[in-house]
Amino acid sequence: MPRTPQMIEKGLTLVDAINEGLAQEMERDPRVICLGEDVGLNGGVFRVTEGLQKRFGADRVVDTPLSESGIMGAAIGLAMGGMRPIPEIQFEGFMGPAHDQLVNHAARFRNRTRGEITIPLTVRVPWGGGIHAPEFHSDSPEAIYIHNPGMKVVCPATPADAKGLLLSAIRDPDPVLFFEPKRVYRSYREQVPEEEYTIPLGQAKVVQEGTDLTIITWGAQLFQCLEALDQLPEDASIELIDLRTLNPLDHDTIAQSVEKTGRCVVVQEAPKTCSLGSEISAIIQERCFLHLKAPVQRVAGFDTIMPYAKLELDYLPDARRIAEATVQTLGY
Amino acid sequence: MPRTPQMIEKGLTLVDAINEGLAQEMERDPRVICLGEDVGLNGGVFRVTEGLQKRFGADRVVDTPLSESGIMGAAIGLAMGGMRPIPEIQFEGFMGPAHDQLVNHAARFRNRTRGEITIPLTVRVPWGGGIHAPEFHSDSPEAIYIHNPGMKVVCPATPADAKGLLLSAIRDPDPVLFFEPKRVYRSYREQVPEEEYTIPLGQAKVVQEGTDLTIITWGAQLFQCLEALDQLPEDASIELIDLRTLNPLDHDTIAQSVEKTGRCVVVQEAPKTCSLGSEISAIIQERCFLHLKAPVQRVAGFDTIMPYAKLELDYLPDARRIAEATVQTLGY
Amino acid sequence: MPKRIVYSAQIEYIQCLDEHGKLDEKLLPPGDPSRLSDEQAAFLYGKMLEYRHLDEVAFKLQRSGRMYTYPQNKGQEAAALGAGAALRVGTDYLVPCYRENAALFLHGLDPKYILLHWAGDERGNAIPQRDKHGENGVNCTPIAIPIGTQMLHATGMAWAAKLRKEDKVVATFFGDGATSEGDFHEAMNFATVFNVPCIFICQNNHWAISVPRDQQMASETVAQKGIAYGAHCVQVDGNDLFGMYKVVLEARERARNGGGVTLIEAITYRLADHTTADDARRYRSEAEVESWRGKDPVIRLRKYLESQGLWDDAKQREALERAEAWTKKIVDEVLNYPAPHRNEMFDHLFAEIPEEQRRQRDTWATHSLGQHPQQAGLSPVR
Amino acid sequence: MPKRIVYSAQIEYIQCLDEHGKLDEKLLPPGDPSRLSDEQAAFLYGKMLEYRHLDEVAFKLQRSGRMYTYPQNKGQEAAALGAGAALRVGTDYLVPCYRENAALFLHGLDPKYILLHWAGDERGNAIPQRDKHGENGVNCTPIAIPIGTQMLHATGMAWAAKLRKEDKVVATFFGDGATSEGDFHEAMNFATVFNVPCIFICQNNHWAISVPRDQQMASETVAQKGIAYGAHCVQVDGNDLFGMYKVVLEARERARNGGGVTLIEAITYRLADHTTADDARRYRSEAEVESWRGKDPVIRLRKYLESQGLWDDAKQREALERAEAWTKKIVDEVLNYPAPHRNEMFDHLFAEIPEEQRRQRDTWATHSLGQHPQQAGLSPVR
Ligand SMILES: Cc1ncc(C[n+]2csc(CCOP(=O)(O)OP(=O)(O)O)c2C)c(N)n1
Ligand SMILES: Cc1ncc(C[n+]2csc(CCOP(=O)(O)OP(=O)(O)O)c2C)c(N)n1
Ligand SMILES: [Mg+2]
Ligand SMILES: [Mg+2]
Repeated sequence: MPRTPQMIEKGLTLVDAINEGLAQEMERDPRVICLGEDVGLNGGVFRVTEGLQKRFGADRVVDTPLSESGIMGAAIGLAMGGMRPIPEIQFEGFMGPAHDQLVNHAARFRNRTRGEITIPLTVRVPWGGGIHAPEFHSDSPEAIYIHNPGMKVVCPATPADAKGLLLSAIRDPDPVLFFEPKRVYRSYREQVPEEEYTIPLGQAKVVQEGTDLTIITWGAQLFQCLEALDQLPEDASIELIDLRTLNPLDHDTIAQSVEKTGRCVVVQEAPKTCSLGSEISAIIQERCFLHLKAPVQRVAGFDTIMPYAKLELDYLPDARRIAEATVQTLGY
Repeated sequence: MPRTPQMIEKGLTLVDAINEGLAQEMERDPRVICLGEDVGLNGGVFRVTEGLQKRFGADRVVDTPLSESGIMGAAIGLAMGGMRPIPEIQFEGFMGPAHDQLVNHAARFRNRTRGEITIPLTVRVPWGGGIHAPEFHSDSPEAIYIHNPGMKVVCPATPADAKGLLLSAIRDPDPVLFFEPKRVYRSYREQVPEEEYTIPLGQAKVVQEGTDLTIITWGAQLFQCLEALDQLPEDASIELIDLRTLNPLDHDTIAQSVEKTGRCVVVQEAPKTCSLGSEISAIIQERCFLHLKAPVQRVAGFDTIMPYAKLELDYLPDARRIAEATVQTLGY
Repeated sequence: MPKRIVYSAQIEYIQCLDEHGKLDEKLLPPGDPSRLSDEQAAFLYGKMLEYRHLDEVAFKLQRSGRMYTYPQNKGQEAAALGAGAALRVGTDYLVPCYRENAALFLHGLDPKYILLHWAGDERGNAIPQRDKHGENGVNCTPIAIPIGTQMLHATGMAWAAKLRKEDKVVATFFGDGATSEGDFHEAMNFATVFNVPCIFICQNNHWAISVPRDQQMASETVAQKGIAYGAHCVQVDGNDLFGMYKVVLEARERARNGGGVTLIEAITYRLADHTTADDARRYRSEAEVESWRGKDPVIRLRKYLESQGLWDDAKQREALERAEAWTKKIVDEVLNYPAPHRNEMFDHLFAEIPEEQRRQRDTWATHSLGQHPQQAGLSPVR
Repeated sequence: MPKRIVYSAQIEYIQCLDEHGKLDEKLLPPGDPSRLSDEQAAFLYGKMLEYRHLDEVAFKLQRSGRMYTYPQNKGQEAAALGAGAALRVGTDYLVPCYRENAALFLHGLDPKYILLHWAGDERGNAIPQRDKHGENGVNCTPIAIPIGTQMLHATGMAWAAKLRKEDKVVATFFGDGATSEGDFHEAMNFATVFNVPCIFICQNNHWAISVPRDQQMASETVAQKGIAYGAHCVQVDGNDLFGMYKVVLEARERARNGGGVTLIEAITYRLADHTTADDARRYRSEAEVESWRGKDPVIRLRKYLESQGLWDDAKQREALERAEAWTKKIVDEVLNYPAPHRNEMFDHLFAEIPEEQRRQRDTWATHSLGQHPQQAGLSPVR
């Protein structure tokens, strides 16, 4: 799809960037195919695959039956058969039926066959809350897939990162779960290089350097964190880290930052207990124990079920909650 | 089932205790039924439901088709229809197909209907490694179900706890996931009260009091921890906590202990990253920050896939690894 | 016997009221117990008008930003209503997806619940259950969002009814797309293996969002899927109220008598987008939609009633006025509903709120300094 | 048409070689391309003896503590071998469960892999793949433990073959119990919707551990489950090598020619416990087992060969000796296999080992003081 004048001037949305990345990779590698519910003619319910079926044909951009285990299991078989499938699960809330195939099969084949059978697979999943969607359309289940060994997990926050990480994911020889923050899909534009490029998996991004406190986040919460920064005292020097890849985790970037600042707030949409925030907190107290001036704080989704639209903004961390935790940690 | 002389003299195994608990509860409450693969005539692959079908009939101890989502989904419906079902998933590795029904339906009905529809359900699952079982028969997936809100999660380590916790679980008005450590099934006997009794969910047990360091564990690793204690210097005063209930977590018992000892080692079978061990570590550094004399240490399963039998004991924490971490933490 | 037929099966299609509103008197002779009476038919026609009006208004509410998403039921009213009419209010139990509003309303569900649900409010699911609230309760579950999952709940409830020897039949509804989920298969299998009083009603509206039925499955019919489980299978014109009533009534009696599980394929069509988030023109031809407009269950039923001298323009005007008044009252209540309190998200997680969740609710914080401000001598910023 | 038949279907049962070793010459006239030649039959009989002997020895290895678990294949050899013989070695691809050893061995799998797997060693799954190792590779996946999951992989592989225009057919095997899993349903549906060259072979041995077939499903046959997907369905005597060969060959040609997916129900019986962890006497009557001993595929095939003058006691002795020597060699290799190195569990998680896993492997610790001893000026205890 050629870029529109608006794209050239104001930049791409996350949807545009992923769409462009998919198209370029399908162009480059005939083994790449997209499959999922409504991804073909309809271009996906978020229009992320818009135009791809027209361009690459119905054999390579495939509308499947309504069957998440089927999509995942067949994608595993496609990968075993020499393809590079990109299955889409329409919303993260519908990963449940695909759970077994993803966790117990896609993630295990290389290990259980000692490398004889491998599953190069990129599972695209719209992820997270904040768009007033119906029930089961707003969860953040990343912790489950980080805990289960054998999958890489990526969650870009910005269009340019998304494109570069997507291309790395597709070219990766192992299964990658690619979470796309819905809340960012069309709410933010930035300049994205038109040519193809990759951003290595496993490297966090220091969005802003600082010396007093480290904020660590990923996905749409990056923007809540940026908003919170505006609410902080002028003289607070905050380092802001966007993890981008959630597994493998960039331990060194985290540890180096907190060794410098001595204080840390982790911000996530997911429920707090047994989450990636828990892991980061544990790692920091292990690796930076003698540098810590305050306990690592977790600003997270509450340990209850993601509410329907009317209460979802009460559930999700916002600038106020992030700023409060940051101020309290700075003052500890 | 009347007790045998051996049971009276040497005590009950975990299998005996759970079997007795099931029988007593089925006797007491006609709404209780057991269902699962091979639980009826065959008495379950571990013989946990031995004799129950004969005693209570095939309507109440039901052999189901080979269909975990079916078992879980139908059990939800049974609960909605006024029964108190106890589904068994034959091994924790086969929870995958039941994942969606468990996490997204059993755990959500009360909340999403604001209490109008509730799911009193006790899901029994043989859990964990160490018995040289085949692939997918030795995992420890508790973190996933603790992270997902709406389920209680129990994991007894001893026969007497198992019986009391099981009865609480069955009587609980909400879904409870009851993990049974296979490695303990027949390897340990203790005196168990013959009458029915309950142990409240959500209360950890201080197995041994101490002042220098707290070891926190659950399930079969309790016995590895006890073995490790023997390898420690005589003068080390260790407090040993068996969580018993994993969700809700007994924050206060944990915090009070570590406030006293200032040092903590968490021991678990599950992979380390994003696990319950991560959560406990995070909680402790949050609540006991000024009391901590050393970073909380996690002795866990490795962040790789549970190996087949030949390497499983290399994967699971053992007394040596626990003792090493304890000594290092004491010496920090 | 080296080569022999070990199994054979046939699927029947049934239509009682044709597109022109003509009733097949051979199939449904007067006095046939499975024939809707003319009074019932006229009554249900009035209901259809009400429900369709509410459906149109709900659509507009979404378009004007007062509801987040709404899936119209338009065009599928006869399938739901015919089934609802054949099931016993307060005795039988309905486990719907989201295109069976008509059946739920007929069984006593206040439509405000459906509107609240789609307005992003869990209280729309807090349907008073008959086993708790007696006469004030309704025998149905709330809308099921994850496709295909509700059928197992229906199976389990029917199983419970059988174990408890209750005279209750459970009917579950789902779309053509839902049949592709593993849970459909497992539900049908459990239901038939345990021979529970459950009826499976597939509203085959030919589309699952943008995926047409023949890309959803390679079988000639949905009904034949029941053969896999030894279920009774039937295909019916779902836009024919009489046909729906008949097959569901027969299925209900079969279920009550331990005669087995029935899979009903109701052939119908949604005369609307999938939901308000969808634009069906992207994937459906106008010609196709047009051809189905001619099969509209509302028009067809009116033709029948008129042909029997049971309906005329005056009645129609009156009925539409009633529908408007009825809808307005419901919509007014919903638009003036007090906002949910944020504590609600905690208060119904478990029967008793655990300590950690109580802290989160009471401090509105997950970070420990916010939850335990005394820990560091801090006072909360708020 | 108010009432009409919109679908009808029949399921055929086929048996070519009966229990007495008599071949149905009408069904399989000489020269029929789907008839196994006598030479092939004699060759496969020799293989059957080898595989059954290995199976018995594997059982004993478990009993004497040198293997952890083992599921015997005894009694089901004809179903697997007939299918294996009808599929093209090195061209077609097999996706088994765990009772198809005979098919895998025939396609070139070194039995040591199967024994290593059951001895708790992942290297038993490191089956050299033909697309990587050429002539030295084998076209099969390892044993599938989670029941029912492998059929989707077969479907996907067949789909890949179709997309890549390879002349390859994928056959997947599973038990009667496996048909209850949702994944069976989703695999059959995907396979038929995308019309991929995949064959589904159900070894209906009447039991899923202790659950008999008629508590597993309420359908009269397993084969009719294929009707739900518009697949070709056939029931065959799975203890009849000729019958199996015939139906699989036909299914293979159909698949290659884009003619559709076939579900084959092979009626058979396991003449052993479910696995070495099971005691089938708890749930199966001796009379039932006895009746199936008479249908043993090995005995039956021998009778046929003898009747054709192709086999006698001397040949049998020779063949058994060969089977013993063959088995001994394999078992010796397995028993002397070097122990796996514990690093293996890390080295194959991803193509490249991540930093954290490398630390865990190199320090054999997960606790940070063990992983980063320098952090606190500690040296590791070890
Ligand atoms: C498990 C799951 N996967 C995907 C979706 C997204 N989705 C919502 S409705 C729908 C199509 C449903 O089609 P059908 O069952 O035919 O019902 P219809 O909408 O046509 O009434 C899809 C894919 C979902 N809600 N649940
Ligand atoms: C998903 C899953 N659930 C349960 C099990 C435990 N299990 C192993 S084999 C088996 C029975 C399988 O029966 P069937 O499919 O008929 O194959 P058979 O063993 O008879 O060849 C069961 C329940 C499993 N391995 N996987
Ligand atoms: Mg539909
Ligand atoms: Mg079987």
